[in-house]
Amino acid sequence: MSVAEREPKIVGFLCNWCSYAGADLAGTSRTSYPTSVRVIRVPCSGRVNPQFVLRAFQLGADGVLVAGCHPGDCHYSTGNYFTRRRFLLVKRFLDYLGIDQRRFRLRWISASEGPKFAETIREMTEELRQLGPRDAAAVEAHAE
Amino acid sequence: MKRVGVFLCWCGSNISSAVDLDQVAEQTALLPHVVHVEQYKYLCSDPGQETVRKAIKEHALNRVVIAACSPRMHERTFRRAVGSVGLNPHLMEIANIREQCSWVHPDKVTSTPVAVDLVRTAVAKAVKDIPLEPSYVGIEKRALVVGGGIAGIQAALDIADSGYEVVLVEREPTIGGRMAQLDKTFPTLDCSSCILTPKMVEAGQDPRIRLLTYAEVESLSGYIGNFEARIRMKARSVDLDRCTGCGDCWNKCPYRSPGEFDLGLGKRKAIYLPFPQAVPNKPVLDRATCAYFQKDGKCQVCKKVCAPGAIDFEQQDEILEERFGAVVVATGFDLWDHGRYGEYGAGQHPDVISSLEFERLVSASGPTDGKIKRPSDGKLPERVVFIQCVGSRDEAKGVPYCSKVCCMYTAKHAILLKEKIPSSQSYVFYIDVRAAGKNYEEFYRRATVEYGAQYIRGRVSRIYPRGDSLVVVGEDTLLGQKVEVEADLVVLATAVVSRSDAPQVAQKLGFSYDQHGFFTEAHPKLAPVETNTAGIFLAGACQGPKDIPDTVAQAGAAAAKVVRLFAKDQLETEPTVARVDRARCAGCEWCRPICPYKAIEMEAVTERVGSGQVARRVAKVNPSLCHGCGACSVACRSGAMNLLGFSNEQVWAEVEALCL
Amino acid sequence: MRSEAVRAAARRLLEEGKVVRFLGHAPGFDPTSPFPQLITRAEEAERLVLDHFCAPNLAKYLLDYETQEGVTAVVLKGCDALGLARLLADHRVARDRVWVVGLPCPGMLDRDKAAALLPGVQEARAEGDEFVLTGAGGERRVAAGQVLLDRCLVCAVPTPDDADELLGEPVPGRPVPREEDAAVAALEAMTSAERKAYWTEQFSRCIRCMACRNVCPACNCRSCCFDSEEPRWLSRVTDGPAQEMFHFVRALHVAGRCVDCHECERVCPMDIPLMKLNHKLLQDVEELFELERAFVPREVEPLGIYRPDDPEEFA
Amino acid sequence: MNALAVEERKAVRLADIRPVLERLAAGGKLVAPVAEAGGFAFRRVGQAEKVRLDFYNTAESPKDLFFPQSEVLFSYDAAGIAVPEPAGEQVLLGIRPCDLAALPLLDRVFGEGPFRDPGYLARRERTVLVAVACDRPRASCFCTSFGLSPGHVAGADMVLYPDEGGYLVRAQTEAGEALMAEWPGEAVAPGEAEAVAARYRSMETPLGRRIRLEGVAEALDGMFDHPMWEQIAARCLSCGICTYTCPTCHCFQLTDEAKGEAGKRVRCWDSCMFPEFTRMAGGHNPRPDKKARVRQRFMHKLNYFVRRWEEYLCVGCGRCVESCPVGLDIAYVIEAVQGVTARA
Amino acid sequence: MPEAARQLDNPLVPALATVQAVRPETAAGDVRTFQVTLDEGPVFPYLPGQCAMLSVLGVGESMISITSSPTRPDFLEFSVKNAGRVTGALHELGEGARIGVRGPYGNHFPLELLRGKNLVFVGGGIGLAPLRSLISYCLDHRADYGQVDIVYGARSPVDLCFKEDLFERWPAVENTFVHVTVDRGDGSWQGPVGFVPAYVEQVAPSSRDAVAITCGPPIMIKFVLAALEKLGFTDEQVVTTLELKMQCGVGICGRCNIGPKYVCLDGPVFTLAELKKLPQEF
Repeated sequence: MSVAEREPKIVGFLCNWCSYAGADLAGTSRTSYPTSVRVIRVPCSGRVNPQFVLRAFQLGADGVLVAGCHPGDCHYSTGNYFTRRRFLLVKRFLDYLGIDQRRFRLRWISASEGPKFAETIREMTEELRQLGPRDAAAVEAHAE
Repeated sequence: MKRVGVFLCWCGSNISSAVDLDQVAEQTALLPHVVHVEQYKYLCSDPGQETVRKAIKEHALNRVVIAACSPRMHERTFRRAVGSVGLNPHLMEIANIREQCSWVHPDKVTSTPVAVDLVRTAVAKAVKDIPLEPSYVGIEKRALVVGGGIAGIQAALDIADSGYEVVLVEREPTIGGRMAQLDKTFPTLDCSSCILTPKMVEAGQDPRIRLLTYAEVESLSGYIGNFEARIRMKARSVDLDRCTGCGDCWNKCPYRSPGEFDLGLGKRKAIYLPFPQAVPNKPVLDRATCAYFQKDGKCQVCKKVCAPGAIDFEQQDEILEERFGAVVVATGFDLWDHGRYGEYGAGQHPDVISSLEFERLVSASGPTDGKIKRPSDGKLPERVVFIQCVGSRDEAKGVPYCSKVCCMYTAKHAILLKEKIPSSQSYVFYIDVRAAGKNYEEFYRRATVEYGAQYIRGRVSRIYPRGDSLVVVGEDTLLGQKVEVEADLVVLATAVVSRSDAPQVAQKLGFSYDQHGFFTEAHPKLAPVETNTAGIFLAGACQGPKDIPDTVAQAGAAAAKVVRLFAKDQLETEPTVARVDRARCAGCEWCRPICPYKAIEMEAVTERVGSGQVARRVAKVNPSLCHGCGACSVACRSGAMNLLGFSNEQVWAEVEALCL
Repeated sequence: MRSEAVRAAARRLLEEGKVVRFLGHAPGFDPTSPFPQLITRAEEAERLVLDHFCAPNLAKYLLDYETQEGVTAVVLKGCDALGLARLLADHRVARDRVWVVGLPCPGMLDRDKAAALLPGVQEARAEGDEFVLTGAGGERRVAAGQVLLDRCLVCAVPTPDDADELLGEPVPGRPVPREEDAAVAALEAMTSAERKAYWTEQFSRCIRCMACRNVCPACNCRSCCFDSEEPRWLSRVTDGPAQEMFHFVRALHVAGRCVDCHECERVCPMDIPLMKLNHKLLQDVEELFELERAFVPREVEPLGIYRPDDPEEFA
Repeated sequence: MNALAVEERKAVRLADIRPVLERLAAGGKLVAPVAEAGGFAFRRVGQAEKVRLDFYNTAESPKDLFFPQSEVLFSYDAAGIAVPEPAGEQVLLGIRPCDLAALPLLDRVFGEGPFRDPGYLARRERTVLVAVACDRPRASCFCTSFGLSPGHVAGADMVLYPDEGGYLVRAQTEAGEALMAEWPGEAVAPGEAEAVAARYRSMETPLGRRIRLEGVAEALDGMFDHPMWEQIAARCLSCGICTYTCPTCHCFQLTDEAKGEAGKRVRCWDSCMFPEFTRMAGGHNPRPDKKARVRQRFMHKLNYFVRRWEEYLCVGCGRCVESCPVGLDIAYVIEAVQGVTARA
Repeated sequence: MPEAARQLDNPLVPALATVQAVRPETAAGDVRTFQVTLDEGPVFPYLPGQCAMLSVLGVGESMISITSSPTRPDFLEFSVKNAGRVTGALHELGEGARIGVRGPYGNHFPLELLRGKNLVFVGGGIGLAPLRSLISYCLDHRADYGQVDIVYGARSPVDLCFKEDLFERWPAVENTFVHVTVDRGDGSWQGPVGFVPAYVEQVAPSSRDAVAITCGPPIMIKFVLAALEKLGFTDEQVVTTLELKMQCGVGICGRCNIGPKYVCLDGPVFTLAELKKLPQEF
């Protein structure tokens, strides 16, 4: 497969209560989306350690998605507010280190937003495809 | 040694038609630790679960991966299945290859690699699974009910009737709440106090219920089964033990001021009984309006006339500390202040009143003895305009939601008006009439058909005085024309809103509230009376606008939840909670403020350093408070705080497996 | 500069029994690199110096004595005192077990800059806005700006505000033009790939000696995630990804907690511009969360709280 | 083997060294000092103009070229274990006498004990060492204390002596001679070359720092429990600067990097200054505090190594003096030991 | 063949080996014995007391004493307590698993010193593993030694290792006496209860013409040494083995030295006399 055709790989950290349920809803309603995403279920978006995110990038993920309940709707009241704060900073910092901030997304996806989940994956896949592999040389160097 | 069994579910053909499960099985079998891979048509069925159980025994499996539908669907099912053959239920992981694979990637060529990845990731996580056990805490079998309206009364009665002690805290001098202010109730037109009063009395007399009126909860700490409340008993200036409720004091008290219970439509004394049926049927001295306190310290008439010597000017606020196992919050609602509508007279015109004021005017025990005298001149109104949705469903100036009860009580008001003043005519401006509920539509129709209430669909744009009457200008949207009605009295169905101090109450008690100040239920459908703080339940309109039957039903439900809790001697908590590695913890306390449940406290540990003992502080998680969100585990830089079930090791392994 | 004063303070405190140990500085192999010195007896006070080269921040050493008996006296400059504030905010040190001998700091000199201006420099004294360097090569008068440590050029907190005693009159802070922000801005102006290349080059020099971590008052964990075997947050291999992970995590773990003392950068034997990482985060923290002077430790740190109306970029 | 005495080897004078550097750089095997981040570092160089022969000692020693900070020992997969190809040839230009003297010490560790390290030995064998007589000692240098000098170049294949504005280049081995076979420059008489070499050998370091070594190893025999260690260790940061910049320190750890069924085992530098270095799985740590670790480092260099190999594990390069942020350098410790013995 | 030869050239590269059998050693399950053969060639020659580095590829290495006896050269045996990352991973392995082995490392028990003597073995917990190699060796050369006393203890009955040896094989050998104690008994335990040091004093083996060889947790060794001293054993008559963190096994990596001695080269076996000359840093 040529580089251009290669399907980007997205690691998605989804909170159990909203976004994971939203992704389930996309399934239940048979809303198809690209096969680029692989989901890791976490109880809350606040559980996502930025070190997980960088690790995913380093192991070859082209993009990382963190998704949680909308602010105010967190199953644990406040988890996603901390997530937002943390990743406002992390997104910029990743970018500062040379990991294009378009590769990282945090999205609020409720349990009823199956279509939004599918759309997020579609958008992200398209954007990542345009951005191309993150750092082909670096990824290969690590893979060897 | 880890022996992982992987079970691939066809889900009929839901999965098997879209994913090449043979290939998934083949690749999965090559993974480290995987010793058994099996497919089955319906794993969640009894024979399917039996397949898993059998394989666990036959292949000595100690980790199980189920590749099937979403864990949100069947995690419990399979945990139970695994647990039933002696394997710890938390040594099971689910790979979601239906909702997040076969249903969204129906093409086998593209979906199969996804399924392979998801199964591999679940295996990687399962390998890092450790057995988890719940912990247990004792339960203080006493309930605290906050708020003495019908919701609180009902909850207290139900809990007490089940044999448990209840403390009912009401901040007003009497229980009864809003319902006591109502005249009749829809759709049956029962007299409100006739059905409420017996319950108030019952609550006052039940030996298991302790009424604390004129009291407020100052703070609540602890956790489910083990709350500690500080309750402030406001100085009532009346010794309740001595007072007989004879009435001499309030009869003799020379000072009158507008009475709260009658919304200022009538007067009460400085020492007063809010209403005749008050429970406890004993007065309170309002120091803000009492001459003894406010002027010269001389008056003391009440004290002089009180034979039992119950008046106590020196009384101080008192703090009670009590332990409870559960809390029911039933703090009720307020009405929206229609003063914010300038076009309706900005609350300045005495004859533009709220619906609750109308209740007091129409009530036989009200300031007008049930005669509907309009406030400005005491005249009996002939033409009365009722305006619905005042504040409700008004995103611009009011609140966006429907207050739910106004349609019905306005119909009731129209009926009551006609009954009291047969010559009168009522006009009702409405947006729509919402009469969903048993006998509600019929009731509304009675108001229009039998009592001749004239319903006009449309909003009122202006109210202005003309002579001694009011002109109500609106639009009839059905006819598409402007209407003007001259009225003697205008009654506004103002929105039901949260208590102004609801956010403070929520913060004090430790649960969440929405942007309107209504308390948030743990789940809008499946946990409508629970809060997100275990052990605290909601009843009545503090959670959202409700009519009396809904309120009573919810109060009963909240009571049932409390009783359900008290029926156990110990509480089993979810095992997926945070855990501290004491050796690593530096005691920096960073995790503490981040925990939404205040589940983290500090403890001292001593350890050997060289030949001596050294004490230091480390974090400690209370497993009964922890809900397992994991926020602390991310805040903890050293990794000393970990979340069982979604541990650092597990998620790390998942990331690695996923990116392989 | 204040050597006599610090010796007198040490003597007095130890003699009076007010403290059982005293952390100060002593001359190093050359007079421009004094090192931290612990003394426990009054007669050892003679060893102490306090001059314009006493850059090392002594606050972190307080962790060594947390489990030992007695009060520790420590000489702290304004920036160092923020380090102590950090340790206090992190509940790592109890204030009542520390006696702070505060130095209202006129600025510390960069020994490399000084040596470049006057090879063989041995001493420096402040005269107004100038420093007089003396050494084998004679004497030279230089502007403060030429010879101060970068961090001192923009020091906002020269005088500790929490000292138990001060060695001298408080010194006003310098107006802070935050020149570092320009360095961050320059990097921000690059393309993503250029930044990647820049940092890859910088990080490739890292030898993972951990000095940046060990000197940092905000890196005060009891056990560091970098030393954890399970999960292995950081590979021991010094390849590109691991270097990136190390620097990402180190900086992020002090985000909103960094006291801007520059010690990490000063001790780095490979001259990796660590403050460009710290400043980026510091700037973003201040900007995003509308904070001022985010380098001053506060009771709850910026990442330990939230506001419902924080910037929303993730809808 | 053509074993000639150094005096008989070829020597030339280069007024301009650039053409030689260009030739070496073009070969793709050149490792030489370059300017980097305020100091110097040995790096593989493709362009001659990057080479900086006016360098002073690099922050990191060149030991990394023989004993890399991270070295794959082998990789494995389902099929088995594979050992990487041995390193290719390289020309290390610019090694200073101190670092040069460190190599025989590492040779002992990796080549003369009961076990021989093939990777290290291959890199040693395949590296042509072109030393530069030290014309830029720093204030922190004290190589002369160890019997070395700016002209101590034993073990180099070839030496560059800065002289008269250019370089006098002298081969010391066959490999050195082979390397300079095609170099330009006028041949120099052996006597003249030896005179220049001798001049460098007799040079002192500029600050004339000399540390008395006599009796240090013997004194330390009885100083394991001396209170001095506590005092010295108090200011240690427990970082690895001293050990990682040291040309002779050689502690390491083995670490596995797995990716699914495949992976590799890597040997990485480690430091006896790190608390985790000796911590056992159960938590027991025989060197639990800074005192024990600092003592281990200096005892190793000044006593244990001497007991085993009869040499100090230090060459006076001054890197720990230069880089230790808290002045906990070996010269200081030696002086402290001497102070103790003097008082005794 | 040059490839393979080069592999073994590097002392840090293990030889591939296969786990032939795994035996749970204790009822508590935290100790397992692995029987291992090398994939290429016979088992390397070794003597009792020596160790080998076991690799779980992808996880790491751990130094484990060889518990089998060179008198039975078909395989190597290692008894491993699950105490950390690598030993934990070893415990995950079953029959047929591939591991790496390199060794043997370290010195061995002083067989010359033991020859002709009465032997007193004192072991605690997993500390019996290295002793077991020597016990088997001596019992296989029974005529060369006098009376053999084996004193062994574990925390509780479920923690006893090598029960078959303790209760069946060894007692069956002539002039060989096995004394087993536990710190804490349980319902089924009929034997003595008490700590090993006290039990040694109670068993009171004679120090005449005897050598005591002890291995176990540091705290036990400390008190056993005192007990042996009371019984009249001199420092030269007491032999023990040490365990420290090791990475290379070849005296380079810098962890296991006690003063100038490297446990991986000069140890792990030391006489008490030797040990007393070393700095007390282990």
